[in-house]
Amino acid sequence: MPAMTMVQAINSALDVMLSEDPDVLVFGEDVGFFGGVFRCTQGLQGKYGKRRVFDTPIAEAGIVATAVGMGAYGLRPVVEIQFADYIYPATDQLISEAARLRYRSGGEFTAPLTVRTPYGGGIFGGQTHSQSPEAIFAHVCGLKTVIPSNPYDAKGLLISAIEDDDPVIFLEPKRLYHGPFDGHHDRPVRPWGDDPRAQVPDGHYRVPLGQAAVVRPGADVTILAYGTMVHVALAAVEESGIDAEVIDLRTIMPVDMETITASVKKTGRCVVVHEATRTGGFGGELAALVQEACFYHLEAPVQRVTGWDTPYPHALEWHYFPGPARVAASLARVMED
Amino acid sequence: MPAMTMVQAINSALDVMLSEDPDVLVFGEDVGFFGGVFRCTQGLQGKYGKRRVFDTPIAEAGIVATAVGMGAYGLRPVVEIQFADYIYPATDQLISEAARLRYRSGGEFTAPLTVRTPYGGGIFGGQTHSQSPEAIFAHVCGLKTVIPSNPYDAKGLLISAIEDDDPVIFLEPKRLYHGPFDGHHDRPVRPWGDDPRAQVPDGHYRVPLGQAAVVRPGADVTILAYGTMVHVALAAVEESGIDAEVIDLRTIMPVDMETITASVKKTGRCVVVHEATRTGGFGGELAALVQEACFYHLEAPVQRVTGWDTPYPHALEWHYFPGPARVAASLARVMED
Amino acid sequence: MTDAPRNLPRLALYIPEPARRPGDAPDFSGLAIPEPGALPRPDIDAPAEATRELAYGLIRVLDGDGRAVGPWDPRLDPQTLRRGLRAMVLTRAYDERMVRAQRQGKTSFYMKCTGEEAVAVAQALALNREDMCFPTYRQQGLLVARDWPLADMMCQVYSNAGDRLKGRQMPVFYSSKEAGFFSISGNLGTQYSQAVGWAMASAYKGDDRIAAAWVGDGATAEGDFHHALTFASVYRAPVVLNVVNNQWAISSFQGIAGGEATTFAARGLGFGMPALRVDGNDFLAVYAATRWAADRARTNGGPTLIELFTYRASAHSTSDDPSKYRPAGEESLWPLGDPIDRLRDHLVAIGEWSAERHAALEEEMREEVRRAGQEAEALGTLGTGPAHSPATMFDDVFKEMPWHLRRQRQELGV
Amino acid sequence: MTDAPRNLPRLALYIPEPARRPGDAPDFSGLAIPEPGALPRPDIDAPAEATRELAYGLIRVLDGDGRAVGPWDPRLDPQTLRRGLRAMVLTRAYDERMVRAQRQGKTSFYMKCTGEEAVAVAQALALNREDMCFPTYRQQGLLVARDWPLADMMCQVYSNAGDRLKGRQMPVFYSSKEAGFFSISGNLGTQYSQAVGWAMASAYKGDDRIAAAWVGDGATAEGDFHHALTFASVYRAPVVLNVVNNQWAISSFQGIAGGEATTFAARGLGFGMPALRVDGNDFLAVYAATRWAADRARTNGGPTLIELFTYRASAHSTSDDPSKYRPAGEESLWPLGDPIDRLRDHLVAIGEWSAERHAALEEEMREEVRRAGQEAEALGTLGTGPAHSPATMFDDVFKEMPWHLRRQRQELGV
Ligand SMILES: Cc1ncc(C[n+]2csc(CCOP(=O)(O)OP(=O)(O)O)c2C)c(N)n1
Ligand SMILES: Cc1ncc(C[n+]2csc(CCOP(=O)(O)OP(=O)(O)O)c2C)c(N)n1
Ligand SMILES: [Mg+2]
Ligand SMILES: [Mg+2]
Repeated sequence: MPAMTMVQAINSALDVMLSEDPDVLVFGEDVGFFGGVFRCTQGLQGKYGKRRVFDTPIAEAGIVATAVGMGAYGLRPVVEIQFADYIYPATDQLISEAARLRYRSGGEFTAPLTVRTPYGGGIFGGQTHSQSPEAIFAHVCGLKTVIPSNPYDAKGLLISAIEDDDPVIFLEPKRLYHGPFDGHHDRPVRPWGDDPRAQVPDGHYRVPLGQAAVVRPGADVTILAYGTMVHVALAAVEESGIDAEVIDLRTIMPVDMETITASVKKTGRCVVVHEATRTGGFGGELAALVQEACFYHLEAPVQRVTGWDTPYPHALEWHYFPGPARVAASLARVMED
Repeated sequence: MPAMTMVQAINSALDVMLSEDPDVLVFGEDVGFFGGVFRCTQGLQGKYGKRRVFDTPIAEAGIVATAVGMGAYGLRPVVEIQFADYIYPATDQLISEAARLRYRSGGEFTAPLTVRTPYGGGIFGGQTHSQSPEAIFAHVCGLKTVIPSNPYDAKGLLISAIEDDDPVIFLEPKRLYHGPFDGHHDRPVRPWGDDPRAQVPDGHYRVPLGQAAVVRPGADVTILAYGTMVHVALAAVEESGIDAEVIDLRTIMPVDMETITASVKKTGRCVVVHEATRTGGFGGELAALVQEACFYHLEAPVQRVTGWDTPYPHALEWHYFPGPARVAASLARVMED
Repeated sequence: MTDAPRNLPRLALYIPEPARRPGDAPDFSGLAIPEPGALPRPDIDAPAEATRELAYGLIRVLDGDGRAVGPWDPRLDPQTLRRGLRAMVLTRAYDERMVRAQRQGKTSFYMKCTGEEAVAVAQALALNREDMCFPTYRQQGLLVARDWPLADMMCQVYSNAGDRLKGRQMPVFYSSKEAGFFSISGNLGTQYSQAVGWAMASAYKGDDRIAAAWVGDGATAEGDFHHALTFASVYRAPVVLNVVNNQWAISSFQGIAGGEATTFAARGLGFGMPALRVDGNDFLAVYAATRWAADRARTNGGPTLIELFTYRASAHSTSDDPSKYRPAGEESLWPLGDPIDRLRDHLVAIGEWSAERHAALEEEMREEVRRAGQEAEALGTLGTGPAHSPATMFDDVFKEMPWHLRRQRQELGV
Repeated sequence: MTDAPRNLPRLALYIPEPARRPGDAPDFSGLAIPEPGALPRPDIDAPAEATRELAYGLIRVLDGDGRAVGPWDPRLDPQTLRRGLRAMVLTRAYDERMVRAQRQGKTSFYMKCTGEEAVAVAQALALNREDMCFPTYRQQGLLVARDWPLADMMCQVYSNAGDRLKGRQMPVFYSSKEAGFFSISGNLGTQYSQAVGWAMASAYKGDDRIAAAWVGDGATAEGDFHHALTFASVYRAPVVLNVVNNQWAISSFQGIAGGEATTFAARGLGFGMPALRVDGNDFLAVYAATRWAADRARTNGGPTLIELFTYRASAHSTSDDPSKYRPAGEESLWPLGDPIDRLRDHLVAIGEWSAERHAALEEEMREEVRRAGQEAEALGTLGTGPAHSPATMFDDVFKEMPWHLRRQRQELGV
C-alpha cells in the first residue's frame, strides 16, 4: 500500500471515480491542464481528456450553477473552489438551489454534486486564504458537510461524497495537504511519509459519511474536533497528560451524535475545538447538542477552543490559530471545573 | 403619541434619518416610486426626491456593493433586500467586504451601511419567502445583526443601526408588520392598534444596539427569543401557566449576555426559541453560551424550539412554524427535568 | 495628475424614470416600432456578427393586416398555427380561472402571463419535446403547449393531495421532469446558468437534446445572467437563452434593469453570441427566432440570446396592483398588440379560421379548464380537503433521512 | 415539437485551449495587431455607438520607430513623459526587490506587474490625484505614480511595525485613503461594483471626483463585473472601468474567461457603454484612452469600459511557475513589446532622452528602492523584528470593541 499525502489521496479518489464512472466530471479554476493551485487534480486532464477535467471561468456561482445543471441532467460533477474563502459568491446556488432541488421538485430533480475546497489557516494566507466557513453550510438543510483529517479518510470520504446522491461540501484542511500538522508551527514540517494514516489503497474504497472516528480513546474528557484540529487536539492531549478521548467528526452534517454521546456520557466532560471564528461556529451547535444529550452526565460546561471573532490576520496568524497550548489550557480548565 | 404598525414605524425611522442626515440614502428593489413591496418606504421618494430614495436593478450583490462603495465615500446608505431569502447573492459582498473593510484597511475605510430585509414565515410564502438566515450573519465578525419585535423597538433600533458606524443587518419579522402575531394562525388577525408597543414617537429616538429587553419577568425558566418568536413565547407562557421570564434579544450580534446570564442564574432553566432551522441556528450558540456562563445554575439542559431542518413548506407552514404549543411543550419538559 | 480643469459643472446623479406614471395618459408614441419583414435572416451557421442589426432591431413577421411577411416567416402549416392558438387561448383561460380561485381563497397566490402567451407557447412548439426548459414563473405556456394536464398544474397551485411537489412550493412554481420543465426556483435568475450546465452535460454525452432558459428583463441584472452568458459562450453550450422583456419588474420599469442605454439582446453581442430581438407578441416571429436558435444549438453552433419584446399586461401577481406605479389602461395600448388576437387575425386572413371558430375555441378552452378544475379541486385546495401529510415535510431533504430529521419528525408527532 | 431532423451529428462539448503549451515554441504570429494611429478618436460627448470599432480594434499611438501617431496622441510634454517613465522604472525596480525579499524569507508572498507597468502608471497620470482608485493587486504602479512612499508599501509587504494595515493583510493588499487607493480585497472582482457605488456617491454629492476600477481578464467572469456594468450604465456613474487583459489568469488563458468569441471591451457595448480597447503596453495610448474616459465621466457623460490589452510577463505570484502551463520565453515575444522600452524609445526618438540617461535612471531607481528597503526593514520583516502587538488583532473588527472581543483578547492574554 503506497504512502500518499493528502493531495495525492484526493487526486487518487478523483482518479478512481473518473475511471469508474463516465458521468463524473471534474472542473474548477485552474484544475485542468495545470492541475489546480494545490495540485489536487494534477495529471487528470492528461489521463481523462479535457472534456472530463477542465478549467472554468473565475465565477464560483457559475461553477456551482453549471454543476447543478449537470447534476439535474444526470451527471455527477465534482467541482473545486480554489479557496473556501471564495465560496461566498456561490452561496445562493448552494443554499437556494443545490440544497433544495430535491425537496422542491418532490424528488424528481437532484443535484448530486461534490464541492471540494481547501479551508483553514496556517499558511500565512491572511483573511482571504484561511477561512473555515463550515458552520454556514452545516446550517443549510439539504447539504452534507465533510472534513477529513488524513489521507486515508480523505480518499475514502471523497469517494463516498462523489457517490452520494445529495450535494456534499468537502472541506480540505489545506495545512494538512503535505503533512500532519499539530499546531507547532515553529517545529520542523513533517511529511505524511510513513504516518499510518497515509497508507492509502490504490483502488476504490469508501469511508462512510456521517460516521465519526474515535482517534484516541480516553477516560477523562471528550475532545470533538475535525480537520487540522484533530492533530492539534492529539498534540495537546500528549502534552497535557490528560487522558482525553479525541473524536474526529469527519462529517459535521449529519453529525454522528451516537459516537459523541457515548463518549461524553463516559467522560463527563467535553471540549470542542475548531479553527473558525467562535460565535455562531459549529462548536456552538456541538455544545448545544452535547448538553442536550448528556446534561446529567456533564461535570463541567462544554468548552470551546476556536479561532477568535476577528478576520484571520496575516502576520499574527499564530496568535489567531487555536494551537495545542490553548487546547491544553482548556483541558486543564475543564478538569478543574 | 401615534400608534404605528411596524411598517409605519420603519417608514418613520427612515423618514427621520433622511430628514436629519443628507448622507442617508435609501434604495433597493421597488423601494422608490412604489414604496417597497411591503410599503416600508412609501412616500419617501415623493418627500426626499428620487436621488435619495430610488429603485435598483434586481441584483442583491450589486445593491450591497453599491452601498459599500457609498459607505467608503462617506455616505450612510440604507438598502432593502426584498426578502431575506434573496440575500444570498449578496453574501460575498456582506461577508468578504462590508464586514471586513474596516479591519483590513486598518480602520481607514468603513462601510456604515444598514441592510433591511423582511424575514420569517407565516404568510404562506413557501421556502423562498419565509427564511430566517440570521445565524449566517451572526457568525460573521464585523457585522451586527438586529431583529426587532415591535414597532417601538423597530424604529429606535433602525435609527441606531443607521447611525452606527459598522454594517448592520436589520431583519424585519414580516409576520409582525401589521400586527402582533403569537402563532395562533387560526385566530382573527390583530392589528397593532392600541398595543402599547405600537406607541411610537414621531421624532428621533434610539433603542441601543446590543441590549436585550426582559419583556416578561418570571422566576421559573428563561425564554430567549427575538422577532416573531417573542410573541409566540409570551403566548406559550400565558397558556402554560409556567412563570417564565421572556427575554427579547433585539440584537443577536453582539448579544447581551449580561441580561441573559442574570436571568438564567435566577431561573436555572432556559429555552431558546427561533424560527430558523435548528442545526447550526443561532439557538445553538445561545445554548452554548448559556451553559458556559451558567452551568452550575442550570437544573435542566437548555432546550431549543425551532423550525425543522427542512425548507419552509408552503402548505404545511403551520406544521413547520414553532408555535405556542411547541414552546409550551418545551416549557413543560424543561420544568420536569 | 495634470488635473483636469475644475470649472466644470458639478457631477450629478442620474436616476432613470419611466415616461409615464399613474395619472398620466398612457402613450407609447415614443416607441419606435420597426416594420415587419424588414430584417434579414442569416443562415444558422452565420457568425455572431451577422446578427448585429437583429440585436438592435426587432424581428417581426405579422403585419397590420394579419399577413406573414419577410424572410423570418417560418411558413408553418395551418394545423401548427391552430395548435399554437389553442395553447395560447387555453393558457389565458387557465390564468383567469386560477386568479379567480385565488380570490376565492382556494390558494395563496397566483401569477398570470397575460399578453405574453406567445413567448412560451411559440417557443415550446419551436423546441423539441425532449429539450429541457428552465423557465421562470411566467412560462406556464410551456406546459400547456406540451399538453401537460391542467389538473396536474392546478394541484400544484392548490398544494393539494395531487400536488406532485407535496405542498412544498408556492403556487405556480411547477416542476415536471417528464414535461422537460425544470423546477422553478423563487430566486430569480438562478436557473439561467443551470440551464447552461444542463446543456453542457447534454453536449458532453453526445446527446441531441438542447436546453432553453428564460429570465425577465428585471432579473437580467442578477449575476447568474452573467455567468450563464460567460459559460455558454466559453463552452459553446447548446442552449437558447431568452430574455422576456415585458417592460416591468414588479414596479420597476425596464430602464432600471439597464434598458435605457441599449437593448437586452445587445448583452449577447457583448459575449460574441448571436442575439435576436423579437416582437414577443408575434407568434410567427417568436417561433422563427426560437427555431433558428434551436437549430443552431443542435448543430453545435452554440448559444443564442433572444430578447422577447413584450408587455406585462396584467399585475405582477395577485399580490400586486400596477395602478400604483403605471398609468391605468396602458396594457390595452401596447403598440405590438395582443398575441392571441394577432395570431387569430393571421389565421383568419389566410382563410384558416373565423370569428365563430374562435368563439367556440374560447368556450371549449374555458370548459376544459372548468373540467380540470373540478378534477383538481376534488383533491383539495389550500387548507381545505385532502393534502399531503405533515410527515412528508421531512422527506426529500436528503435521499435518505438522517437521524436528526427522523427525530424531528417524531418530535412533531406525525 | 415539429421535431428537428435527427440525422444530425451528435452534440459535442467544446473546451477552449490555448494555442501553445509548454514544449511548444512560443509564437504570436496568429495575433492580428492593428496599425498605430489607425483608429478615430470620437469627441468625449459622442454616443456610445461611436466607439464600436474602438471596442473591437486596438487604440495604439506609438509606432515601431518610437513615434507618436494618429488622433489618439495625447501630446504630452516631455516632462510628463519622463515622469511616467520614471514611475514605470521605479515600479519595476520595486517589484524586483520585493521578489528578492520574498525569496529571502522576509515576507510570505509577492506579486509583480512586470510588463504591465504602463497600465497603472499612465492611468494614474491621466486621472486626477483626488480620484478614487479601486485596484486589483497588480496596480502598485498607481501608488508609485502618485509618489506614495515606497517604504510605506514595503512595510505592508513586510507586515512590520510600520504597516498601516497592522499586519492583517497579505502582502501587496495595500490600502491608503490618502493616496486614493482603495483597500485591496483578496476576493476578485468585489471592488469593481463598489467603485460604481463610490462614483454614484460622488455624483450625488455634486463632487468633482470620479472613480476608477480595475479587474483582470479572468475576474471579469465574476458577477460583480456584471453588477458594476449594470449599475454604472443605469445610473450613468462617473467611473472608468478597466479590464486588464494580460492574457492569463494564473494558469488559465483568456479564452477560459470568454476571450475567444469577442473582446472584453465588447462587454461594455453590450450595456450601451462606450468601450475602448487599448494597447496596454503603449504608454501614450493608455494615457489618452484613460483621459478620454475620465473627461467624459467628469462632464457627466457616464462610465466607459477600457480593455487594456497586455501580457503578464512574470509569474502570477511568487507561488506560481508559469513554465508549467505556457511556453517558456513567451513573454519576450509579446508582439506589443515592453512598455518601458517603448516609452524610452519614444523619448529618445523625440530627442528628450538617451541610453545614458536611461541607465542612470535605472540605477537611481534601484538606489531609491534600496534606501526605502533599509527604512522599511528597520521596522521589521515578517516574523523578524518589530511588529504590531497581538492585542491589535482585536481592533477594528468594529468601531468599538464589543464585550466578546474584549473577553477573547483577555483569553489570549495580551
Ligand atoms: C433573487 C431575487 N430577488 C428578488 C426577488 C423578488 N422578485 C420576484 S419577481 C421580481 C421582479 C422580476 O421581474 P422580471 O425579471 O422582469 O420578470 P417578470 O416578473 O416581469 O416576468 C422580483 C424583484 C426574487 N424572487 N429573487
Ligand atoms: C473570488 C475569487 N476567486 C478565486 C480567486 C483566486 N485567484 C486569485 S488571482 C486569480 C487569477 C486572476 O486572474 P486575472 O483576473 O486575469 O488577473 P491577473 O492575475 O491576470 O492580474 C485567481 C483565480 C480569488 N482571489 N478570488
Ligand atoms: Mg419583466
Ligand atoms: Mg489576467
